[in-house]
Formats: sequence, C-alpha cells, structure tokens
Amino acid sequence: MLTSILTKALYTLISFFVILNYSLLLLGTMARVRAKVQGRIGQPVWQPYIDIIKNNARRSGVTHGIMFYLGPVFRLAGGLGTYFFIPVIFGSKIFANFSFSGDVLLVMYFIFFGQLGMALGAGESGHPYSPIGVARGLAQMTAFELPFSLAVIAVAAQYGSFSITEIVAAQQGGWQNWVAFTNPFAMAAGMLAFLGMSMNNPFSIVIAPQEIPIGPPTEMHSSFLGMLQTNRAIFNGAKMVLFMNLFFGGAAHPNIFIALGIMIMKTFLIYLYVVFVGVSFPRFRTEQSIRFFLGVPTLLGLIAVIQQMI
Amino acid sequence: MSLKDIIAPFSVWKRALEKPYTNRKPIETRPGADRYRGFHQNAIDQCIGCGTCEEICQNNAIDLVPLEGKTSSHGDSGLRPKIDYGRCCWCALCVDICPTGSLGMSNEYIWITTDPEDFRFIPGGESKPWDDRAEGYRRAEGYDLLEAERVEMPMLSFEESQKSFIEMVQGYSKEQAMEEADRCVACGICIATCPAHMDVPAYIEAIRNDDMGEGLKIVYNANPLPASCGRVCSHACEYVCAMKHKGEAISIRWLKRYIIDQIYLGDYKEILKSADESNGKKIAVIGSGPGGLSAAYYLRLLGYEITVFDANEKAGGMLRYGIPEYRLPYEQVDKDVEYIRQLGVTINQDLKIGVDRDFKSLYDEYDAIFFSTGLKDPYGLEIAGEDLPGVQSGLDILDEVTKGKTPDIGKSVVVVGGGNVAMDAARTSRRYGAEVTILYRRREVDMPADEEEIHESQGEGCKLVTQAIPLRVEKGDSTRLKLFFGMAEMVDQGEGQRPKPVLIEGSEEVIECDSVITAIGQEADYSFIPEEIGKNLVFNRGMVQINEFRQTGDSKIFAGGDIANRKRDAISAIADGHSAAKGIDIYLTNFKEK
Amino acid sequence: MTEFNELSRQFQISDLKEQRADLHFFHASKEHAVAVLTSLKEKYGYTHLVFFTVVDHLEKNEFHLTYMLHNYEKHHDMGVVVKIARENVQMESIHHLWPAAATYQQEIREMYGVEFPGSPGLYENFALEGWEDIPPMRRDFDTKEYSDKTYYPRPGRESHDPREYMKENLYPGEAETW
Amino acid sequence: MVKEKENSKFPPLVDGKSQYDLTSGKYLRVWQGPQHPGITGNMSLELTICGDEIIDCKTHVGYLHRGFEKLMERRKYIQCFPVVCRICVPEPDFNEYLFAACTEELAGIQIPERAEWIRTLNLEMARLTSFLMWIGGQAGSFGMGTIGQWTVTLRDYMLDLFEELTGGRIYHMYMLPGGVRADFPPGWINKLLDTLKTVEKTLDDVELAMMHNAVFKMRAKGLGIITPDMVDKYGITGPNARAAGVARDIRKDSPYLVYDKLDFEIVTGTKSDAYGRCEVRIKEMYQSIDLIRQIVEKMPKEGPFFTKLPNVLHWRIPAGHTYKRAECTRGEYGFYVQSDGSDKPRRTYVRGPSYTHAVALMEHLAIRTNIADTAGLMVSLHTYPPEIER
Repeated sequence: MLTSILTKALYTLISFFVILNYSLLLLGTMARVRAKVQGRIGQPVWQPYIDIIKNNARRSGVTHGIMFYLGPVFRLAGGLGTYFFIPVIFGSKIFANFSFSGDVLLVMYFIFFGQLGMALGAGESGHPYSPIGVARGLAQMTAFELPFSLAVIAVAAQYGSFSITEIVAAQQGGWQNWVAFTNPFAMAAGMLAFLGMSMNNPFSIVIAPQEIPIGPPTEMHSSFLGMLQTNRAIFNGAKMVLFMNLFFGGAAHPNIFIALGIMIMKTFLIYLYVVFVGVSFPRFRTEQSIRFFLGVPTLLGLIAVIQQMI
Repeated sequence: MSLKDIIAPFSVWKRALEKPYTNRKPIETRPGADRYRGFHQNAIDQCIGCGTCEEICQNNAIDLVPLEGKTSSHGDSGLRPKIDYGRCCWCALCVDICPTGSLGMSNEYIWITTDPEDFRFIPGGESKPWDDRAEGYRRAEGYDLLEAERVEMPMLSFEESQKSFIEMVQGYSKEQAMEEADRCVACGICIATCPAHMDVPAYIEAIRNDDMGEGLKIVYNANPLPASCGRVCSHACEYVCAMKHKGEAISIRWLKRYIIDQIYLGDYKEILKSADESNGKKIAVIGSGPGGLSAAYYLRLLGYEITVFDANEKAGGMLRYGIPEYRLPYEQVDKDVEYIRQLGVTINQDLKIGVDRDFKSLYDEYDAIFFSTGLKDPYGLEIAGEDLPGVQSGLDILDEVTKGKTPDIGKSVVVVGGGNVAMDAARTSRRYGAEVTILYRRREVDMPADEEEIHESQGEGCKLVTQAIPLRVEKGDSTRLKLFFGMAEMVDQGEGQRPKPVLIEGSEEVIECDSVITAIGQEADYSFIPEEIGKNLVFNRGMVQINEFRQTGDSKIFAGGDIANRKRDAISAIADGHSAAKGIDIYLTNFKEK
Repeated sequence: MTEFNELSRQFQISDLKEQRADLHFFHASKEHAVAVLTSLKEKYGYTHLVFFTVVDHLEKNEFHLTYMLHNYEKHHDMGVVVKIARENVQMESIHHLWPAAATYQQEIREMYGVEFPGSPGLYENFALEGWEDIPPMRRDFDTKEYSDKTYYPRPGRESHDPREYMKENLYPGEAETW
Repeated sequence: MVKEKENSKFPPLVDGKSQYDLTSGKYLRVWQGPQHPGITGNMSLELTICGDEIIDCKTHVGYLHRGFEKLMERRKYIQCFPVVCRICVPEPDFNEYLFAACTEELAGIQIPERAEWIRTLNLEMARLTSFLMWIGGQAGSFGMGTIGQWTVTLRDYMLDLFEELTGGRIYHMYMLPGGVRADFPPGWINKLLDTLKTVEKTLDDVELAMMHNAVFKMRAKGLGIITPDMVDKYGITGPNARAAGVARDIRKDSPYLVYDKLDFEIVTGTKSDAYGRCEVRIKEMYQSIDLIRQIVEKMPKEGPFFTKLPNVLHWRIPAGHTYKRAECTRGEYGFYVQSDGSDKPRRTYVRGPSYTHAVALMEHLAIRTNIADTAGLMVSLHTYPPEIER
C-alpha cells in the first residue's frame, strides 16, 4: 500500500516536473511567435524561468489581509488541481496522474476554483478597482463555461463516461476516431470556449491594462506574482492537455518518449491556435464577449448535445 | 459584418515570415546619425572662454570655470565652459553661436556612470571617449547666427584722399553703426586688453539702444579724449575681439567715434557728471598730451585744481602735432580739449618748463605734479650724410604741417621707418605731391604701424621697400640727395625673439630723392627736471620708472604716457593719466602730511 | 473692413489693425464685447472660436482679453481685444455661445484670476491643484523667484564672468571705472 | 452620445451634467490615469460609473504643466526656439514652425523659398510620424498590440530620417526663425523615399487587418459620435471634424508655406465615430505620403535655406501681435505671439487642438459610453495632453 502510494507520488512529481518545464518553455516560445508577428525578435525562450526566479526572490514590503495572501495560493491550488486529475499520456503509468472515473467534473470545478480564489484575494488587496477586474473575469468565465460544459456533456454523452481516460481510450485507433471528427460541434464549441479560457484576444479584457484601471496584476507583486506565473504555466499545460484529451485523441504510444512527442505536438498546435487568433484581433468588451459565448459557441454546444441525445 | 472582416485580420501573420524590425543588440550596433546632437566636444585651445555659449543657453546649463593649465591672457579669459547635463537640452544653440567655432557636439549619446556629478564636466578639458569623434553636430554651411563681416566703413577713395587733408574715414551712419553694434556678442574679452579698460560692450549696447548720452557717459568713465581716440586709437581691443575668430572684429574704435560724433560739445555738460566742489588742492600737469589731459580731467572731477603747462601753441600733444589731419582733424582734438577746459582745467600754452618756468617752483607750489611730456627728440639715422639739408625727421614734418607751414620736401621723398610716424610722414608727403618710398629694415609683417596705415599708404601710392638698411646719404646729382641702402636678410634669434635684420654684404642700391625723412623712433627729454629732484627719479633705458599708481621715485611726482610705458600709444597714455589721477588722489588723501 | 464699419455704428469698437489680409485685430469696450462677439458669430459667420486668452500689461495695469474668431467661409480671422483694469477683474462669460469657452474661462480664472460669473466649472481646478500663490500667469508672478524658493539649486555650480575674471587675473590693481 | 434614454438607472441630466449621489452606492468613481496605459499621456479622467457605463467624466490635466508660455516670457526669442518643440512630443515640428513663422512675420523677415519647401516637407513628415504613433495607440487601446508594434517601428524609421536630417530624434529643433538649420545630408532623399515605400506597404497591411476587422468594427463603430453641429460649438478641427463631413483643412483653406503649390484634396468622412475617424486618418496618411513625394519632386534642388538674422543675442522684435495656424494631425495648431518691442516675447499663446478635444469634447462624448471604451474613445480623438497645459 505504502509502496504504491509512494510510487504514485513519485510518478506524479515526475509528470508535474515535465509539464511545468514544458509549459514554461511553451510560454516562452509562444511569446517569440507572437513577437515574430509583431515584427520583433522577442524575448529568449527561457525568459519565463528568469521572471519566476526573480519574482520569487522578492518579498513584499506591505501587508494585506489573509485572503490577499491566500489568493495566489488558491489560484495555484486550482492549477495543480486541474492538472493532477488529467491523465497526460494515455496508457502511461507515470503520466496517468490521479485520473479516475468522474475526473472531468472535478477538473471543470478546479478550472473555476482558481479564479474564485483569485477574486477573493484581489478583493482584499485594498485596491478599489480590483472589483472591476474581478467582476469582468467572473462574468466572462461564467459565459465561456456554458459552451464548454455543453461540449463536455456532449462528449460524455457520446462515450457514456465522465472519465477522461475512458474518453481518450474511446478515441484511439486513428485520427478518424477523434471527437474532433466524430463530434465536430462539440469540438467547435469547446475550442471557442478555450479561447475565452486562455484569456487571449479577443477575450483578454480581464487582464487588459488599457481598458480597466490598474487591477490584480499590479496588486500581486513579488513572490505572489511568481506564484501566479508558475500557476499560469501549470494551468495552461493542464488546459491544453485536457483539450487534447477531450477532442484530439490524447497522446498514446507504447514508447513513452514518442507519446510525449505526440503530446507536445498536439498541445503546441492547440496553443498556437489561441495565439493565431489572439494576435489578429482586438479584444471584446465584457458584455460583448458574454454575448459572443452565449451565441454561436452555445448554439454549437447545444447542437452537439442534441445530436448525442438523438 | 462580412466574412472578410473575420478572415482579413489573420493577414497579420504574413509578417511572421518577414525579417524582424528589431536589432538584437541595439546598444552595440546603432551609432547616432552623423549630425546627432550628443555630448559636447570643445577644442580647448581654440576656445577663448568668451562665454557666448553661456549667454545663449536657455537652460542655464553652462558655467564658465577656470581650467587647470589655462591662464587668463589677452584674448583668452582662461575660463572654459562646463556643462551640466542635468540641465542641457541638447539644442546646440551654443554650438551654433560659438564665435571661435571650438564647440561642437559628438554623436555619442550613451554614457553611463553611477555618479551624477560626472554629468557635469568641461568638454575637451576632461578627457572623454568621444573627444576626437569626427561625427556629430556641427554648424552647417549656410547657416549662421552671427555676422562675420563688419559693416564697411565709408572711406574716401585713394585718388581722392591723397589730394587733400580731408578726413579719410567718413564715419558710420546711424544704420551702419547699429548694424555693426549688433554684431557684438558682449563677451567683454576686449576690456582687459584695452589699456584704459573701457567698458566696450556697454557703450556698444548704448549704440544698439540708440542712447548716445549713455554711451558718452560710459566712454568718459575711462577715456576723456574719445573724439581723438575714436579715430586714431591703436585698438588693441579689436585684435582680441571674439568675433575676429569668426571673421572680422567689431569696429570698436569707429563705434566709439560714432557716439562722439552724434553729440555736440555744447551738450556734454548736461550728460556727463560735473566736477566736484573744489577741494583746494592744486596739481600741476606738465604736457597736454593724452596722458596729461586724462590726468587733468579725472583729477578735476575729484575737485582738484589743475594747471596744465604745455610748450606748444595748442593743447593735444602728439594727437595734434604728431598725427596728420586726414586721420585726426584738429577740430576733434579741440572738442576733447575744450570739454576738459570747460570743466575748469587751466591750460597754459606756450610755456616750457625748464625755460619759461622753473620745475622746482612747481614742485614747491603744487601739491603734486604729473608729467607726461612724451617723446620729442627723434632718433637719428646714425649714418654718414645725415646732416645734409633735406634730411629731416618725420615729426618735424608733421609738426610743421600742423602749424600751417608747407614742409620743404621737394618732389621725391624717402621715408625711413615702419611705424605710424613713418606712415604719417609718407602720406603727408604724398599730399604735397611727392613721390614717396618707404624703407623699412624688417619684413612687412614686422612693421609696428597699424595694418590699415600700411595698407592705406600703399593705396595712396607710397612705395614700400622692406628689408632695406640705409647706409649713407650723399648729395644728389639731379636731385637734392642720394640715399644708399643695402638689403637685409632676417636672422632667426631663437624662440620668443623676433628675427633680426642683418645686412647682406655687398648689396647696395641707391635712390635719388629730394628729402630723406627719418621716422625710426623718438626719445624723451628730461632736461627740464632739475638735478636735485631728478636724483630721486629712476630711469631705465630712457623711461621713467613708476609704480602701479604711476608714482615716480619722488612721492609727489607722478608720470605717464610714452615716457613711462612701452606701448607708446594714446590710449595707454590716457590710461596712465587715469591711474595717476587715482594714485594722486589716494596719495593726497591718505599719505600727504597736511 | 465692412464688418468693422457696420459694427462700429452699433458698438464701442476701435483701433482696427490689419496684421495680414486674413487677420484683423480691433479693440472692443468691456460692456459691448460679448455683444460684438455674438454679432460676429451669428451675423458675420465667425463661427469658430479659435482661442480666448489674456495678455497681461502690468505697466499699464491692464489685462487684454483676446478673443480670436475665425470665419470659415471667408477664411478670415478676427481678433477682438478687450482692455480691462487688472483689479477685481470680471468679464461676461461666453460659454453660451461656445460650450468649449468654459474651458478657456476656467483656465483663465486659474492663471490670471479673471472671473466669469456663470461659467460652468469655473472654480474647479484646471491644471493647478492646491495652488495658493497669486495666479501664476500674471506678469507680477516671478517664476525665477518661485523656483528659487521652492526648489534647491544643485550645489557646486559656480560661473565666472569673463570680464571680472580677467580683471582679477590681469589687472587687479589698475584703475578703470570709478 | 447615446440618445437620452428614459431609464431609471441613469441619474437625471441638468445642463448636460449628471446629477448623482455618490453615497447611494449605485455609483463608483474611478480614476483613469495619470499613470495608465489607456490614456494618451499624463492626464487623468475622473469617471463616475454606474455598472460599466460612464455617467460623468471630468478631465484632469496639470500633471506635466511646465508653463511654457510663462517660460517664454523670460527668454529671448532665440532661446524660445528650443523650448517650443517640447510642447508636443509626437509632433514638435508644428511648434517650431509656428513660433518661427510668427517671429518672422513680426520681425518682417522673408525666408528663402527652399526653406519653405524644406519646412513643408518636415511638417508632412511630422504628420505622418504622429499618425503612425496614433494608429498604434488606437489599435492598442482596443487590445490589438500587433498593429501598434508595427507602426511604432515605422515611426522609428521616420525618426531615423529626422535624426539624420536634424540631429535629434524627438525634439528636432530644426526650424528656427530665419529658415532651417541645415540642408539635406547626402543620400537622404533616397532614404526618405525608400522609407515611404516601407510605410506605404505596411500601411496597406494595417488597413487590411485593422479596418476590416470584425472585432475592431464592433468596438469602434458608434463610439463617440461627433455630429456636424457640434463642430463649431466645441471648436472641433482636423480629422475629428472632417470625419463628420465638415471639409475644413487649413492647408487648403488658408494655405501656408507651399501648400498652394501642392496637389491634394481634403479628406472627409461621413460619420465621425471612432471608426470613421480612423478611416479619415488612414486616408490622410496616404495623403501625407503622396504630399512628401510631391514635395521632393517639385522643390528647388538648391538654394539658401536660411536668412541672416540680426544678432540673436540682442534681437528685438517690433511691437505687434499675430496669430499663425497650421494643420497638424489633430487639427488646428496655432501660435499667438505678442511682442512689446523688447527682446523677449510678451505673450506666447499656444492653441493646441487637444485643448478643446480632450476637455470639453471628451467630457461630453464620454457620457454613457462603456468604461472599457474610454481609452479607445480618448485615442480616437487623438489628443496629446501637453498642448492642453502648455
């Protein structure tokens, strides 16, 4: 029993370590891709490491309420929680994490959880304008949750399971078995929701410095910011892996390294898709993005669900 | 909203395939443009510390500070601009206006030090990496904030001028004077060089303001003979003028003349300060040249009773008897003298001390004596035949002309000498119709006469023969005289010494002429000073030794002018007179036992 | 200038001056100024208020309120100068003619102390929050003195006047002007 | 402005001002700026919001008040020359030109013809440069950083040209009374034409990606509508007015320098909202490029570029006053200079277009817009705060 727990813990740590580093490098790479479109050379790919190390080395000189300190912790917990219940590589013991039969629901909860923690933390920052950012963030999140949930429901209905591992298992055997092709409406709804989830343009108003008065990103400084940046990497990784699993057949290969390669390729493309849209468009206002999510993506989600019902 | 609106934005990805705009290491690879206005450079030896940069700097970023290794000298204040880069706005107006052109800007704009004080330094004075940079901001060709050329002075043409004694320089009109005065950058470098330390920028400013009264006041503060000085001053100031580094110096002398020409003598009284109440002390001034008159004027202002003794018929000394009328009309000398006389100075003419009046009696009667008797006795040529008729001194000629006599010079004249007296004698001779040749021992550049005198004498047709040493004079055949002279070569005398002319053996040439006019210098005559007083005075190579208050070895006797200073010009004599007046006042107030 | 001639029959205006073919200035009395401006705007097509400012003539103890109007039809500018005494200055507001004028008046009140009764937001701060000195654009406000008083000069700066410096070094004892 | 709605959510308007009670808890007061990426420069907007909607807006300036007009009272005319350009950072040349032009008019100086052409060239380059900076701000204020990165680079290319010509990147200090400070460096014209090609090409890309952008259209259309009847009321000039269909362009109406020798049409739009103003401005950028090419072609190839001035250290200008205006990117830029015959100007008044646009007009237009649009609205008016608080 103990051995199995320890082994599991070790495996999870390895998986965590791999995904953290991969995500950080991915963030750095994407920053360079974005820079390329903007006509710049851009930062070094390892810049996210430098930022995190630097920020973690700093300490805050001011005190806030306890909730302020807990905000980033909640956020990090949300990120970790999301990640720990998603199997990264199908069939691999090391990268299976704590996947179990209802994990997709738990993951959806954790995606929300971090944001809520953040909202509470920012609320206690003492900055009177944080509520504006928080309200925008939560409103937009609620909006994209709808198509996302519908997409997940459609997928769950399609395979009759709430287990990510099982959903991935059902998609094996070639690209024609992927949800993307078997259930394109669910995939479309999910991927549109993913745009909102990743807070890139046109859904970046939550973190837009131009359009709100100075909010959480400035309030959270020093190691708080370091923690948030770490979370950003993990959370991003987790989300991409989740979407890969849900819609694009996951990553599976007897050889663990080839499987990792597949994972990297798929997640890279998924992220590139976000950036692809992100650099091309300005951002929506909050109510515009809510309208957007409640429009076409929700419709697509509904179609997907109805399709499965029938 | 059309489909295009959704697809078109993705066209931004085109750029991802193109070369990025940015550089990898901008700091290393991007120098400023050729004209970039970066940190200053200053050619420290070319700079004269005139402070025009400080004047134009709208930010007060420039200070003038002493720099180690630079000392004040004539034409160089010894100060150098120090720039506070905390204030500098890099407008480069200082570069544009710099009269010497020493100031520039390099294209260096990156310089990092941790000490803010480092950003205050003397460009060129403190070594910086960009000191020798060729690139950087320089004033462009075709753009200039200062005028390098002086306003041309209306003059009689040489054909006109050599026919008569009408004043050659006609003087500026109001517009011309204002335009010329406008060129001045008011640095004040000239003040130190002027022997009388006249406040030149101030009276030039008065011209700009068209306030002649103010100008006259400023001029009279340091010079009571401005009408004469404005014409014949040796203008040392113009040689150090900051604008001379750019082109031509400001016509300081002629601007001074302009001020005086605008005001009638009768109006002087209202403008200038009048003399103090008489304080009962009496001063004797011997000699009514510039030195004597200057001393008399300033002493009179202080309330002393002044008596001037002069051997000539009219006052003015060398101004009247040594300078021909085409340069300095007599009525201008009269104007200066007359005002001093009006102030209550008694001038006794035709009274020669030592002959008509005993020096000892003056010494006893007056509280102090100032003498400035000048150099009256011309040097002889010291060659054979110099006592032949027709050999005369230049001063005598000028003196005769002043007295209204026609000099006996004949048809052709040889003038020996290179000073102003030589030029004056030569040009005067031209006006009596003679053919004139000037012989001078050294080169033209060595001639002590004013540049314009040399130029004008040649323009009026005087022939100049340089490096010629007279050997002997003989009676002529067709003409009255024959002058034999040999050619000289210049022998270097080592650093700091001017080259010496040495006769080339065997060279001998001859000129036939009616007169030989010698003008190779004069010496003083102290014979009027009795032995018992004279023993207190110290003489050195013919000059009276004086201290800074122009006091001689006898505490009651003061001296100045050509007999006491080596500059031997009117303005130095005036300065001597002024200083002596100050000295006498100090002496009589503080030291003289009642 | 037909506008001027017509207006001068009705109002106290004077000193027409042509600066350029397309720019004229004239003086208007304080009482008639706003009526003149209204006529210019409504009747003569000077619909554009280019600017409104004040020139301080301290020596004459006068403020010159300067209104600049532009006629877009004729492309002509008309500067209306109103001379008023500097003490307790009040002027009629023109914000009813041009809403934008309220900003000008607010600034002028702050910078010169000219009051415009009825102008919206007149007493709100424009650029100077917490200013307690006299209105700073008045000519009797000495900026140099204020900055010397308020800020610290950088220590260690010292400059020399070339003429004084040369005097010290070259002829310290000699007489010059005295 | 949104049409007056009978909605209990909004407080009643009296004299165009909202009557609200802050303590009611229904409203929040938010300061945008003076340190804020969504504000054009150092100024701030005091916004009272109800939900996401602005019900009251008040402009606050004074954060960079340097009192230029007052400073100039203490400076000789030539010393004002380095000061004036600092009144407007993105477009300093208009200050230089107008101050020089006023001084020249008062002093009765005629500058050489070539200097006029060079000045015109400079002003058009400045317009293009300023527009390039604005377009980045406009795209950026709606979150489209890509465009901003491009055009700011292009602006830098223009600044390179300025640097080579004048010796300074931002503050050129090039046009001074009497003409300009230097002639073109060798090869500069070719470089200018090359840069124009680059700018034109990228501008095509910008227009495609920005003006045909669904999200941009959603944000910009209908934002801050200026109706033609507001133009005179608020003293609106430049593209803000032209977008509303009011064809006024000083370059055409009262030509200065050599604009009467150039061939161009006034650009107008049909509706002056944020999008319409963008359209006009982008057309004007093409126009500027065309004008620069025309100038290069038509200008005299050599000749003097500077007239001798009296000694600037004691230059006195005869008493008098004048007003000069020029069409800058934001509208009418003007200088009023009054001389009392001394060597320093008695009064210099700077009429910046932002003065009316950013204060009275902005306060009016902001009401009932979404708080997230404040930055976009502000940038679409194209205002620069230093002009407001000279």
